Amino acid sequence: DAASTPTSLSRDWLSVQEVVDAVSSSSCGAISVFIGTTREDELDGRKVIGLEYEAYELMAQSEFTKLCADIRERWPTVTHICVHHRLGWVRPVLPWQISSPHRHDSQQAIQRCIDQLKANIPIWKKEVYDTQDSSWKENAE
Amino acid sequence: DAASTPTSLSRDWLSVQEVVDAVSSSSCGAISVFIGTTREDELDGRKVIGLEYEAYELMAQSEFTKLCADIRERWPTVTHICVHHRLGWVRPVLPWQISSPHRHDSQQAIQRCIDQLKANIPIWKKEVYDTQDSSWKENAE
Amino acid sequence: MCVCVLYFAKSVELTGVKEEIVAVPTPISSRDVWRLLLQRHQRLSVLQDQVVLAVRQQYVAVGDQVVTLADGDEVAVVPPLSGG
Amino acid sequence: MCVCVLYFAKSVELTGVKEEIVAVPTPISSRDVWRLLLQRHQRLSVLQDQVVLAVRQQYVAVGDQVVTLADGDEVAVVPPLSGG
Repeated sequence: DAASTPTSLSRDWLSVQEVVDAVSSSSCGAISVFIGTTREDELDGRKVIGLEYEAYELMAQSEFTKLCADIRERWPTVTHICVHHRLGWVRPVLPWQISSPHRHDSQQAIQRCIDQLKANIPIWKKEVYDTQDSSWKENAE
Repeated sequence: DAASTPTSLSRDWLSVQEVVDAVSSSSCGAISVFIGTTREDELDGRKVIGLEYEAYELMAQSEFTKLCADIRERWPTVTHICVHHRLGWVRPVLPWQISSPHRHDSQQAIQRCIDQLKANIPIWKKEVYDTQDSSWKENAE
Repeated sequence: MCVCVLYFAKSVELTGVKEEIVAVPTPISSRDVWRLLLQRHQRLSVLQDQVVLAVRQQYVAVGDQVVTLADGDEVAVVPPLSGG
Repeated sequence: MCVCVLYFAKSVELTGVKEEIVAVPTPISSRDVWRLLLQRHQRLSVLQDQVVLAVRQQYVAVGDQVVTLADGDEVAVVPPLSGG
């Protein structure tokens, strides 16, 4: 296998398969993965409903290239490096909003929505792991 | 304002503005928001690198409609309900993978990547809040 | 009657199909519908005691309830849900 | 010389522009480039002591370093980073 250094900045998601293919290598015993995620944050009573990433794209690309060269110099055994950073809007899975004159009602209504959704709406979630396994999840009763 | 019940299942993200517009109403003192997020999980040493959502779409839509009717019956003051659920692939912001013959090297390399990225790559993140404010973040030194 | 059976999530992996046309007698208990699908796809047995069906997009527990089916009706296999 | 100045993130909000052509003397210290931009956009002063510049896509701290500019060179205002 030739060493590879795919890097990308994009407004689209990489498919999981693309990421896995990019670093799978028969000569490599170890693959380390780091995944940054959006977190649910509350700050001064405000909820984060989305994130926006902006880049100086050409320069970011050249800095990524420098970074990869630096990594290879420090750890010459490193075979593959795959780097991907999302740009643009990044949003949570499930934004729900319910409005009412009084907060109490809308909060209770939201709670019922969540409970009922988990119990009744025919949607299924599969987790995909870095080991290339995956498993379908089940909501608790 | 007429009461509204937009619901959607989609492979695309709603723009934040669409979600906010959908429930903004001059007659409403309270808006409750629930946002489900993907979390970084590790299970038996495996990392979750992505999630896939699948739905029985027509039935999910009709169950959403029933759920909204149920909410309105229980909390008649509820004005707007906006429900959105992502389908298809949902992936974290930043998947990195580095491979090497020995785990130790690739783990150290990943750590350096993260540190250098935060210090040198010209990318900026803005958090958008449910109050319609937003703020540009700064990485710690 | 020939109904259209839809599979989702884990049941797609177990059967290898997303949908298929299946001949079923009618009226029939939901338990017998499930048995009939098990005969076609033995591996579905891992979902035994967890699965529910949906007939014309309405949930029906696997049990004594008798359903009347017409040609082209949609019957879905619904593994445990995990939305939200 | 006329260089192309690029603004990102918070500096876009402060100046109201994403890019503009600016006439600058050359050679010039990076501190004087920054002063010149401050004259055009007073609100940029909230980034004072936090900002760095990039000249032809190379970082240059705001300070004594002298840069030589040519027509069309790219000069970027780089507020504190928050990638990752």
